[in-house]
Amino acid sequence: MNGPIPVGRPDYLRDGSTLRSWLFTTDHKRIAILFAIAITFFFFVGGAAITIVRMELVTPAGDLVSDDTYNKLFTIHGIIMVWFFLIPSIPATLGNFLLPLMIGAEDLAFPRINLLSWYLYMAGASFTLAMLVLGGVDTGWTFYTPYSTMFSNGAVLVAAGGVLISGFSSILTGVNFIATTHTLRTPGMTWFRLPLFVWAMYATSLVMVLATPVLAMTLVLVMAERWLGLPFFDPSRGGDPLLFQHLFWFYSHPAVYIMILPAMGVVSEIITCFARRRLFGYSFMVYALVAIAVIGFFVWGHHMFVSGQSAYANLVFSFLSFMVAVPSAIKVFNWTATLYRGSITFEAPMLYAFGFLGLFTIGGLTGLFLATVPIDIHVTDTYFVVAHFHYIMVGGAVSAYLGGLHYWWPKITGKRYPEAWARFAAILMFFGFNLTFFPQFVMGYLGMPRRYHVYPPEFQVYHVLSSGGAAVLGAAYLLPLAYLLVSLFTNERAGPNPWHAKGLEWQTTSPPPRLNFDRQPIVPNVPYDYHPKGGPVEREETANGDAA
Amino acid sequence: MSDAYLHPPWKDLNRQHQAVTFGMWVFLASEVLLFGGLFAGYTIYRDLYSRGFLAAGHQTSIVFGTINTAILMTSSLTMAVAGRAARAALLRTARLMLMATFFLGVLFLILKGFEYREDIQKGLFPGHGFPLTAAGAQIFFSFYWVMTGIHALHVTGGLAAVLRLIIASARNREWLAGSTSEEATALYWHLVDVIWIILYPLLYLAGRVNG
Amino acid sequence: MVEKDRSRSDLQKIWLKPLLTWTCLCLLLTATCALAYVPMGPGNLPVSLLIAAIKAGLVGAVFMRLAEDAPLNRLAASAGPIWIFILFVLMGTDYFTR
Amino acid sequence: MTGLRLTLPEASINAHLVDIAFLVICGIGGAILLLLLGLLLTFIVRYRRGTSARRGPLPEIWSREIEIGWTTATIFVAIFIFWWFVGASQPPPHNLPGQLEIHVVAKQWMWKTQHPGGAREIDSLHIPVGTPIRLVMTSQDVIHSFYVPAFRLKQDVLPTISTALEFTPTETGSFHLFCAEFCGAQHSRMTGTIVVMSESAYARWLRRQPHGDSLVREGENLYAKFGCGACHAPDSQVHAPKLAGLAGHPVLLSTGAQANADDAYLRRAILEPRADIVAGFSPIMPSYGAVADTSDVEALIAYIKSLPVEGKPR
Ligand code: HEA
Ligand code: HEA
Ligand code: HEC
Ligand code: CUA
Ligand SMILES: [Cu+2]
Repeated sequence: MNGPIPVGRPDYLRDGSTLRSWLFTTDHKRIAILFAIAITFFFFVGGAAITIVRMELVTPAGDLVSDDTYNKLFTIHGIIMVWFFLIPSIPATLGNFLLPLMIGAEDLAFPRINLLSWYLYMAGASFTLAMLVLGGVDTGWTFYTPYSTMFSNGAVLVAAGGVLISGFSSILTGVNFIATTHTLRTPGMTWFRLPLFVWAMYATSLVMVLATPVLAMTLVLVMAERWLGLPFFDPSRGGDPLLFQHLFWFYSHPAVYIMILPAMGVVSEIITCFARRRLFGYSFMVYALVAIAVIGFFVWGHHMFVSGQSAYANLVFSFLSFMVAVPSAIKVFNWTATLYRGSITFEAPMLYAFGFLGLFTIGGLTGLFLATVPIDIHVTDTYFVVAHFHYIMVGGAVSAYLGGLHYWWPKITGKRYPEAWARFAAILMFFGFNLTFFPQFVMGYLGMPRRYHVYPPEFQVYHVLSSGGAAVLGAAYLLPLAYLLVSLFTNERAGPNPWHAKGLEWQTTSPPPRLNFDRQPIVPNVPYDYHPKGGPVEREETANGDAA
Repeated sequence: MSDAYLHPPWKDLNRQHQAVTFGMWVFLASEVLLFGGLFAGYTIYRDLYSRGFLAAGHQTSIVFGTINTAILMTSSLTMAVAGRAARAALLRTARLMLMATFFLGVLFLILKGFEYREDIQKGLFPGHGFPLTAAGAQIFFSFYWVMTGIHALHVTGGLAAVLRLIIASARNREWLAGSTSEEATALYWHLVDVIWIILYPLLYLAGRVNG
Repeated sequence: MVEKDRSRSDLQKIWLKPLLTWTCLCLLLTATCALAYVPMGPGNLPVSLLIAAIKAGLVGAVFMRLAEDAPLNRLAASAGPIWIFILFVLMGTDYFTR
Repeated sequence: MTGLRLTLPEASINAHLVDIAFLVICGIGGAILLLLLGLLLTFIVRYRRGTSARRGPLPEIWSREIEIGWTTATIFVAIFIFWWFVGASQPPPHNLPGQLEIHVVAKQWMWKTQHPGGAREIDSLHIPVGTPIRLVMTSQDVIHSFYVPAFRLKQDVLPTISTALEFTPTETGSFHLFCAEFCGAQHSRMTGTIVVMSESAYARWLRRQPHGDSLVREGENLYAKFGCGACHAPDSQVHAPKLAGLAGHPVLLSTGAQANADDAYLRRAILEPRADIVAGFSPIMPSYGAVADTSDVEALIAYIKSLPVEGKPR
C-alpha cells in the first residue's frame, strides 16, 4: 500500500543474524525483542513461585512448604512481577518498538542509552537470579524496615541491589522516551496528533524519571543500614519506624501508575481500531493521562492508614486518593463512548481490551474502598487488597499487554497469530482470572490476612476456589506462549496493515526495515482517522488516497 | 564537517544538540530527586534530634568542607568557561579549562579522602564506640557518610566524563567546537556542584555556634 | 596560537560573566561560613539554606545557562525542586501533625 | 469453625459503622459498574459490525458538554463519598470514664497483654462487653499489626513508639486476633483470641487469675531493683530531679527548650537519658536500654505516673 519495497532491503529481523548483531544492536526494535524475551522469562518465574503458593493455600495447614519458604515465595513473586515483569513490560517492549514508529522517527533519541537500559535491566535481573540461588528473600516486595534491615535472614542486600540497578534502567528508558517525544516527531506530527499510546509512554516516563530515584536512594539506605550498620531506620537506635514507608510509597504508589498508564495507552489504540472510530474526547484523554501521572504523586499515604501516621495525614491522603480516581473515570467513560456508533469486531486484541475495561473498573472501584479510611482500616493487609491490585495489575495491565502483543504481533514479527486460539485464550483468561481473584475480595472482607502461610479453616472454600482459578489462569497464559511461538515458524505473512489501522506504524512494512520507513510517512491531520461509517471497503480507499 | 558530530537517528545538528541538553536536564531532574530522599530523611531527623544533630555537625571538619566547597565552585567556573570557549571556537582555552576542571575535581576527591581519614581516626563512623552520645548524633553521621559518599561517586562519574572530553579533544582539536557531549558533561558537572552547595550547610554549618 | 588574534571582547565574553558569578559565589561562601558562627538560635539553619539556595540559583542561571536557555529546559530543571517540595509537604502532613 | 463463612460478626460499635460504609460504597460502586457494563453491552450489541444502526460523526460541541458533564459528576461523587465517611466515622472517644487501659506488647511471634490489675495473658485477651477499652501497644522488635476482624479494627504496633486502639465491644464471644503486618517466619501463627465476656464473667475471670503484680507494683519493684532511688529519692546525695508529680507536666531542658513529660518523654529518659537533659542537672544518669525490656519500661513509667504529687495525695 505504500509503494514497492526496495529490492534487497532486509527487514530489521534479517538485518544481521549473529548473536553480536543482537547483543550490540542499537535498533530500538531489536532491543524491544531482547526485553520481551527477558520479561517473558521472568513472568513465568514469578508465576511458578505463586503456583506453589496457591497449591500450599489449598489446605489451611502449612503442609506443602515451610513457613519460611512460603514467605520467600510470595516475596519473590512480588519482586519479580513488579520490577522485572510489569514495570518494564509495556514500556520496554511495545513502547520501545512502537514509540519511534508511531512518531515517524528512525530510532529513539539515544539509541546507545537504550541498549544500556537493557544491560542494566539484565544486571539487575542477574542479581535477582543470584538472590534466588542464595536462598531467596522473605521481606515481602515492600522491604519494610526494621524487618528487612535488622531481622530478616534472607538475601536482602542482593535483592535490593537487583531492584536498585533495574531502577536505573527505568530511569534511562524514561529519559530516552521523553527526549524522543519532544525532539523526533516527524514533520506534521504535532502534540495533539500523537496517538494516545505515545502520550501514555510520555506520562509513564515522567513518573519513571521522577519517582524511581527516590526508591533507589531508599534502597541504598536499607543496604547501608543492613550492611554497614548505619542507623537510618532502626528504631532501637533512634530511627523513625515510618520514614522508610513514606519514602518507599513515594515511589511505589506512582509506580502503580507506571504499570497502568501504558496499559491505558494500548487499550486506546485497540479500541479505536476495532470499533473503527475516532477516540471520543481525545484531548480529555490526554489531560487525564498527565493528570494521573502528576496527582499519582500525592496519594502515597493511603498505604499507611494504620501505620501510625497522623489522623490528619490520613484524611489528606484519603481525599487526594479520591481525586486521582477522577481522571481514571474520565478514561473509562471515554473508552465506552468511543464504542458508540462504532463498527465493532471481536478479534482477540479487542477481547483483551474489553477484559481490561471490566477488570480495571472493578479494581479501580475497589481502590475507592481502600481510599476510605474506616474501610481500609478493616481490610488493609487482607486479601481484599490482594484482590484489588491483581484486578488492576493482572486483569488490567497484563490483559492490555497481551492485547497489545497480539495487536502488534504482525507488525513485530510479520506473521499472523491463530485467531481462534487467541480468542479462546483471552476468554479462558477472563474466566480463570475472576475465579482466582473474586473470592479474594470476599475472604478479605471476612478478615483473611495476606502473607499468611496457615489460616483459619473457615476461609478454605475461598482459597480452594482461588487456587482452582489460578490453575485455569496459568493454562490460559501458557496458551499464547505456545501458539505465538508456533506462529513464528509458519508462513502466514501478515502484510503491512492487517487490521487496516491508522497509526504511522502501519504505514511501513511488517516487519519494518532497520530505519523503520522506506519513505517519509504521511501524518493524517487527526489521530485515529477512521472513516465514520467503518467498514473494510471504505477503509482501503482512504488508505490508498492517503498514500497517493 | 558537522556530520562528524551527528549520531543516528539525527539528521540535524541543532536538533541533536537540543535533544542532548534536554535529555540531560531530564536526567538531572532525576538526580535531584535521588538526593531528595536523603534531604527528606535528614529534615525529619533534624527536627526530631536537633540537639544531637548540632552536636554532631560540630564534629565535621569545617576547614575541609569549606575548602572543598570553594574548589568545587571554582571547578564549576572553569567548566563554564570551557563551554563558552568551545562555543567561541577558542579551543586551546577550552582544553585548558577542561584540564583545570579535571584537576580541581581530583583535588576535591583527594581532600575528601583526607577528611574521611580524619573522620575515621576520630571514630566518627556510626557503630560501637562512637564518641558522641547525644541522641541522633549517629544518625547525623549516617547521613554524612551516605550523602558525601554518593556525592563522591557522582564526582567520580563526572571526572570520567570530563576525561573523555579531554582525550577526545586531544585526538581531534576541532572536536570540542561542535560536540554535544561537552554541554551535557558540563551540565552534569554543575549539578554535582549544586548538590554540594546544598550539602555544605546541612553537614558542615550545623552546630558551629555552640559546640 | 589562534587565540592571540582574537579580539579582547571575545575573551571578555567568555570570562566576564562566569568570573563575576564565581566572585559572588565566593563572597556568599565566606558569608555563610561566617554567619554560621553568629549565634542566631534557630535562625542559623534558614540563613544558611537561603544562601545555599542563592548559590545554587547562580550556578543554575549562569553556569548552566538556564537564564538564556529554552523554556523547556527550564521547565525540566524546575521539576526536581518541585517534586522534592511535594515530598516534603506531604510527608509534613504526617510528621508535623502526629 | 470449619466450612464456609459468609458473614462476619459485628462485635463493636465501630464494626457496624464500617459495614454501613462498606454497603454504601458497594451501592455507589455497583451502580456505576452496572451502568458501565450496561452501556458496554448495549454498544457491543448495537454497533457490532454489520448492524444497520446509525453511524456517522458526532458534533464536536456535543462531546464537549458530555465530557464536562461526567467529569463534574465524578468529582461530585468522589467528594460526596469522602465527605460522607468523614462525617459518619466519628473519632474514637478519648479517655471515657471507666475506660479500661490494657497494655499490649508484641514480639516475634506472640501477643503479650496486661490488664490494669496486673493479670497477664499471652495470645489472648479477655475483655468485658460494653466497656470502653483502650489498648496501648508497643513492639519489642519489628512492626506488627493488631487486627480483630470482628471489630473491623486494626492498628500497627511499632517498636519504640506506642500506638493506641480504642473501641467498645458490643457482643460476647470469641473472636480472631491476627497479626496483620508481615513480621517474619511465623507471621501467620502470630494469632490469638479475643474473648468478650459479660462484666460479671470478666470480674470472675479476673479474680481467678494468678495474683499477677499490678503494673504499678511491678514498676515499684523494678525501681528498687535498678536502684533508681539511689539518685532520685528525695533524700539522695546525688543531684537528680524528683520524679513525683513529674508525669504530664512541662520540663525545662538544658537547651532552653521545653518538653512535656508524656509517656514518650519518660521512655526516652530511661532508655536514652542523654537525649534530653533537664535544666540544672548533669548527664550522669546511665541508660537502662540494655537491662530493661519493653514491658519493664512500661512498668517503670506506670510507677512514675502513680507517684503522688507532693502535698496532695492522689
Ligand atoms: C497498577 C496498579 C494499581 C493501580 C492503577 C491502582 C489504583 C488505585 N489504587 Fe491501588 N494498589 C496497588 C496497585 C494499583 N492501585 C497495589 C500493588 C497495592 C498494594 C501494595 C501492597 O501493599 O503490597 C495497592 C493498594 C492500594 C491501597 C492501600 C491498601 C492497603 O494496603 O491498605 C489503596 C488505598 O487507598 C489503593 C487505592 C487505589 C486507588 C484509589 C486507585 C485509583 O487510581 C483507581 C482509579 C480507577 C477507578 C476509580 C475506576 C474507574 C472509574 C470509574 C468507573 C468511575 C467511578 C469513579 C468515581 C465515582 C470516583 N490501592
Ligand atoms: C504484575 C504483578 C503481578 C502478577 C502478574 C501476579 C500474578 C498472580 N498473582 Fe500475585 N502478587 C503481586 C503481583 C502480581 N501477581 C504482588 C506485588 C504481590 C504482593 C507480594 C507481597 O505480599 O509482598 C502478589 C501476591 C499474591 C498473592 C498473595 C500471597 C500472600 O499474601 O500470601 C497471591 C495469592 O493468591 C497471588 C496470586 C497470583 C496469581 C494466581 C497470579 C497469576 O496471574 C499468575 C499466573 C501465571 C502462572 C500461573 C504462570 C504460568 C506458568 C506455569 C504454570 C509454569 C510453571 C512452571 C514450572 C512450575 C516449572 N499474588
Ligand atoms: C546515677 C544517678 C541516676 C540513676 C541511678 C537514675 N537516674 Fe534518672 N536521672 C538522673 C539525673 C542526674 C537526671 C537529670 C538529668 C537528665 O535529664 O538526664 C535524671 C533524669 C531522669 C528522668 C527525667 C526527669 C525529669 O525531671 O524530666 C527520669 C524520668 C528518670 N531519670 C528516671 C529514672 C529511672 C526510672 C531510673 C531507674 C531505672 C533512674 N532514673 C536512675 C540520675 C539518675
Ligand atoms: Cu507479627 Cu505479623
Ligand atoms: Cu497506592
